[in-house]
Amino acid sequence: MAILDIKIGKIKLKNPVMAASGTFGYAREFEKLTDLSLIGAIITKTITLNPRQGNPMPRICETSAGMLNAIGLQNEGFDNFIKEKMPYLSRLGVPVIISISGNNIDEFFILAKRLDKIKSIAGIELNISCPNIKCEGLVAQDAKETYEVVKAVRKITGKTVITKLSPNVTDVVKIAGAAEDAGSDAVSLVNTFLGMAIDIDTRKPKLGNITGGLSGPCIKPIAVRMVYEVARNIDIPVIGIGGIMASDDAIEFMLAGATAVQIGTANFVDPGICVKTVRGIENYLRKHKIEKIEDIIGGMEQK
Amino acid sequence: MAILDIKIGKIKLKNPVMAASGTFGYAREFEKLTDLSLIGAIITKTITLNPRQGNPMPRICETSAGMLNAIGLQNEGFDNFIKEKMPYLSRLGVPVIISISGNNIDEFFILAKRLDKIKSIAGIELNISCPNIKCEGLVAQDAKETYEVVKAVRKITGKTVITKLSPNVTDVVKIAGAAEDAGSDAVSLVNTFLGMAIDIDTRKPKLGNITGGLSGPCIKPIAVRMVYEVARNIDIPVIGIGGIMASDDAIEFMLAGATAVQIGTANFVDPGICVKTVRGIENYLRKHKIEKIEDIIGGMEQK
Amino acid sequence: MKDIRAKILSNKKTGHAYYKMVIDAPYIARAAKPGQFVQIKCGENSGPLLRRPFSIHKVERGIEILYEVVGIGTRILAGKRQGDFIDVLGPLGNGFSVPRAQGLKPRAIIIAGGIGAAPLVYLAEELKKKKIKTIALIGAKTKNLILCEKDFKKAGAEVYISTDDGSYGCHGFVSKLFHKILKTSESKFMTVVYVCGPHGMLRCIADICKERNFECQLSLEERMACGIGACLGCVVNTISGNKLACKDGPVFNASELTW
Amino acid sequence: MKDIRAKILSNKKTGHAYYKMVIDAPYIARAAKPGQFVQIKCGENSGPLLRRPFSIHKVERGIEILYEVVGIGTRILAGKRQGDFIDVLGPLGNGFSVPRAQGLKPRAIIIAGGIGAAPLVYLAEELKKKKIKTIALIGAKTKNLILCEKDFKKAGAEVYISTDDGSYGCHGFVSKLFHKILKTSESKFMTVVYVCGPHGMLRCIADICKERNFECQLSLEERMACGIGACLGCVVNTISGNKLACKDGPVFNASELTW
Ligand SMILES: Cc1cc2nc3c(=O)[nH]c(=O)nc-3n(C[C@H](O)[C@H](O)[C@H](O)COP(=O)(O)OP(=O)(O)OC[C@H]3O[C@@H](n4cnc5c(N)ncnc54)[C@H](O)[C@@H]3O)c2cc1C
Ligand SMILES: Cc1cc2nc3c(=O)[nH]c(=O)nc-3n(C[C@H](O)[C@H](O)[C@H](O)COP(=O)(O)OP(=O)(O)OC[C@H]3O[C@@H](n4cnc5c(N)ncnc54)[C@H](O)[C@@H]3O)c2cc1C
Ligand SMILES: Cc1cc2nc3c(=O)[nH]c(=O)nc-3n(C[C@H](O)[C@H](O)[C@H](O)COP(=O)(O)O)c2cc1C
Ligand SMILES: Cc1cc2nc3c(=O)[nH]c(=O)nc-3n(C[C@H](O)[C@H](O)[C@H](O)COP(=O)(O)O)c2cc1C
Ligand code: FES
Ligand code: FES
Repeated sequence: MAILDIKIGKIKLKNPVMAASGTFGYAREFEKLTDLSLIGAIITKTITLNPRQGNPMPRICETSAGMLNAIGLQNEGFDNFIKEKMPYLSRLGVPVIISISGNNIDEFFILAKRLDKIKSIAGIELNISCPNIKCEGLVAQDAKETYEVVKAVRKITGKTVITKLSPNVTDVVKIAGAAEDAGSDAVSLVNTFLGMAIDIDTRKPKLGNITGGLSGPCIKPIAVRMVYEVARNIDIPVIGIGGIMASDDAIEFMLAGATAVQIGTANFVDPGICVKTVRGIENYLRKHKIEKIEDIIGGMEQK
Repeated sequence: MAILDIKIGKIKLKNPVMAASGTFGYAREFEKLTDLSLIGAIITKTITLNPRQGNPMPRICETSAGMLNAIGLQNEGFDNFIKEKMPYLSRLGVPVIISISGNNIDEFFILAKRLDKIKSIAGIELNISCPNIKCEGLVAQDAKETYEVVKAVRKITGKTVITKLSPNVTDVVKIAGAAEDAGSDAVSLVNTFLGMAIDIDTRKPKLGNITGGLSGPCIKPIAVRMVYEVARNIDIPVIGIGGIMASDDAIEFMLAGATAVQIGTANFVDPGICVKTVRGIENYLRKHKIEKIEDIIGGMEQK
Repeated sequence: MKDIRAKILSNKKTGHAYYKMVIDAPYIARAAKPGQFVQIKCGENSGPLLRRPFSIHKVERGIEILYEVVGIGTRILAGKRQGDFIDVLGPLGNGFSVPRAQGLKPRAIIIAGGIGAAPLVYLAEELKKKKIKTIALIGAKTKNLILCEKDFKKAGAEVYISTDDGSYGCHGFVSKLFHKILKTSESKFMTVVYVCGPHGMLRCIADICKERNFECQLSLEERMACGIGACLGCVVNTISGNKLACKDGPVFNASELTW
Repeated sequence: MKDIRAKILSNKKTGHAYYKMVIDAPYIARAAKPGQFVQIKCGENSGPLLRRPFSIHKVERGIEILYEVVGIGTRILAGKRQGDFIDVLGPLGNGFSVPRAQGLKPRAIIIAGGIGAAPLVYLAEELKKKKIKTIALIGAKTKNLILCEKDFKKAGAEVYISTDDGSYGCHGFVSKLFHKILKTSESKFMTVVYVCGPHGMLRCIADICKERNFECQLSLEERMACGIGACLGCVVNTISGNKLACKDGPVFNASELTW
């Protein structure tokens, strides 16, 4: 049997497949549909300090080989999350990584500080890249801001910190470098691409928020390229995200340099996809007689 | 009959549908397959001052609802272009726009200067955004460089100048603004997104050049959003490009703010698509009782 | 709730513009309640990315869905053949709640607009089992779009029809028919109204129910991605805040909604 | 060259792993030459984005293609039924050139590896019409993958078989068979070799032809987007620079190639 475990910061994962934030709810939604204990790690829907109502409907629309979403980080806020979701998550026996976002550095800091005290949390993912909140640019579009947010969180917590990057940038390597410099244990990329769609008959935008985030197989080639660029230029682990629909896609990201992957949109199409992906990776390793998953990380051969 | 004509700089187009550079060869390749005279304008494959061999094979690979290409601007160079392609193009009776690229400002300048003298050329498109040539970043990823290239070309020619923008940027509005400030008559966007794909069995990149440009329906939502942003923020016409497969897509770009559109990848799938798109737009205008195509430009209704 | 790779037992055009598919999914058939739905993957390697939601129309040999071809997903579905396999996730959502007698005897009025008939036939069958007197009002644009008249009759309901163009039954919207029925029918019952159809119709029926103080359960259609409460894409505004059409619905009590 | 929406006259599995499709495209049938190909849109609203290239295998009732299911496009194609319509663009490319007598009488040796037989049957038929003596060597991995034996015989060719596993005909690669044939057969002819198959085989045959001073025409398969010389995606390196497989090929003279 191939060895599938990997390490991200202090977190030991039994396999490199994680469920991506915002696409796996708070895990419980999937309990009847898959064996949660077989997933490498679960990243919960991004929470904020205070509850957020999210964006007006419609919030989703399908596009060619993808979907746009403009959920707008709807969530119950930190306190309710701890009360209502944490007890279940604590019992799962799988590393649980809490995704957080804030309107400013302070909010990130406060959230991280509070999460730091909760033993059953394996790590924190900093969502500085959600395109669905109205403000001037994203933190992850600016190296300095990225550095500052990560630094503030790093100061307050010894837990594993993953910084989630936006693909809506000229040079993702620069932003990844800023996260690394500020002490992030890993970077995950990509979050969604800012996109939009218009109904030509009603002339109205297909999303209530006008713009939204594009995800799904359509974005995979860009995401793989970004992971490839980042992995060659920083020393902390890279977690690949974007359009993974099957184990082949996960392996592609790992060959490009990802230490682990996250599956997003595909969870909507097949609630068992995370576990299937783990099995598919196992089969691939067996077929190619590779002993450790580590051996394929960054294993693309330049010809 | 609806009025379809529009104007881009000094060029009068009988309809807003153009064939995009690099996807329509030098038009002759399509002569038996479609009525070239019905197309709004034709943009020829980007030429450079000197001949270019282009990139190693493989140069194309299909992705979900898209394709990657790494042609690498293969072309015969300016002199051969004038000798071998221009005579045919001159006879077409359709506005012909010559796409040019250079390794530095000088090359753009020289090419523009030479093209300026050729009467039968309607305009020049500056390809400062091809991701398939090896150098440190693209001109179109930097507002200052964009300004300088456009300015140099603007100085030497009175012909209509269109600046073709890259989507691989944090803030496309800024680059569009630089092109406008430098005197560009219009901007066209988007060129392809930098992407890549790996064959997981051979572990080799699917493209000889490793990375390539992503095009096709998969990129449309991002392209529409960029056109929307740019059109609201600059005063020169915007030409929408990216994943147009049918007239509905062209109309979507126009509602988002495009004055005209270019069709790329779809020409490979259906060599008659440009003409079909013109007809489809006509039908839409008729169905919605719109008299002039101009009335739909930027016509998206915010709800 | 399970995700099942199920065999298609039949898939046939029914009436003028609709299709009926019978799917061999015994688990879902056993677990289902009227008003619940399934998420179906319409394409295999190609086709749309997301699943499509369809109400459970009947539970017999397997589960049945009744659908209209409106886009790419339903077009691919219509092309499926007996013996093909599809992925079906369900049963999902809350479903209708059947009235329980409290003082007055309960009476159900079912109101179906167009394809909105789909979930209501299963409900009518359930009401029959519970021996609840049921009236079914079926509305559509024109005669050949009237759906499930026989099915409702078979389920023991008293059936009334209306068409927008008057080609069959009452002339006008089904809400007009509803008014008419209320005028003529006795009111010694505790009436519960069940309605599914276009948005405008739902509002109209809900308003009438409010006036009359009838409980009104409506089945809403929102764009869905996951169908299981994970994506937060299908939000419905209610007096107690955001609810999810897929998980808290698709059936809502009209009095909850802020529209 | 035309883009035609054509009816499928038949689409059947042939032998162990291949399919044969007959397409009603009289214009292409009339205009075609052996070695040319067509670009087929495999999916309609869904399916792969780009067309897929297929050699013209025969020209009879319509045009025939012979294909192997290797991925999404060919899988969708295999699911098409008689009466369905598909978009076919062709004929494309240059095609083989038939030898003309110069001094010595011409003789053709056709060498087909696996699915490489597809374009060569049409060629054999043409050679028959031109009354050119033809030998056909067919190679495959194993017996049930040997293609078109009957077709080549019907076209009057002298047929020899080889299989990698020796399950039928000569044991070994078709290049070994080629060597053998050359040893036994007379050489009073001007020999032209036509070959289509996997890359390694093409090189091997080309080398043998070079030694013997035979003209060798090979049909190359490159990834294609447009098929008409517009995208520059299908470049082949030749002694006279970049050429296009779709427009200048797919048939190249081995002596032109720089490999
Ligand atoms: C809980 C629920 C139960 C449903 N039950 C049924 C049913 O029993 N029978 C049936 O025919 N349909 C039902 N629908 C609607 C059905 O899901 C849509 O018609 C289907 O998703 C359209 O898919 P498509 O790919 O064919 O269309 P698309 O190509 O996705 O869209 C075509 C058009 O269909 C409409 N549409 C698409 N999705 C929805 C949606 N979720 N809700 C409303 N309109 C939509 C839009 O106007 C769109 O422009 C139900 C929807 C929900 C949410
Ligand atoms: C001029 C020409 C003529 C051809 N004639 C025939 C023919 O008569 N019969 C036939 O069965 N096939 C023929 N091919 C190959 C055929 O085009 C491919 O098998 C087909 O495009 C695969 O499409 P797919 O979507 O099924 O596979 P994909 O899902 O696109 O790919 C599956 C695998 O097929 C292989 N492949 C895909 N495209 C090509 C290609 N263009 N060339 C070589 N390998 C490819 C790759 O190894 C890939 O990994 C020809 C190719 C060319 C260029
Ligand atoms: C409906 C939806 C909601 C999402 N919500 C979040 C979120 O709350 N926080 C976050 O970091 N990413 C969120 N994402 C982004 C995903 O985690 C992921 O980065 C992205 O979808 C790309 O991966 P995919 O192509 O596999 O979906 C969301 C994505 C979708 C589709
Ligand atoms: C094979 C190929 C070659 C291209 N060559 C060029 C080029 O030479 N110059 C250029 O400006 N754009 C080139 N493009 C980009 C297209 O003009 C267009 O901007 C892009 O493909 C997006 O549009 P689409 O999605 O409609 O294809 C090329 C695109 C493809 C697919
Ligand atoms: S459809 Fe995903 S939460 Fe309702
Ligand atoms: S396939 Fe486009 S040039 Fe040959």
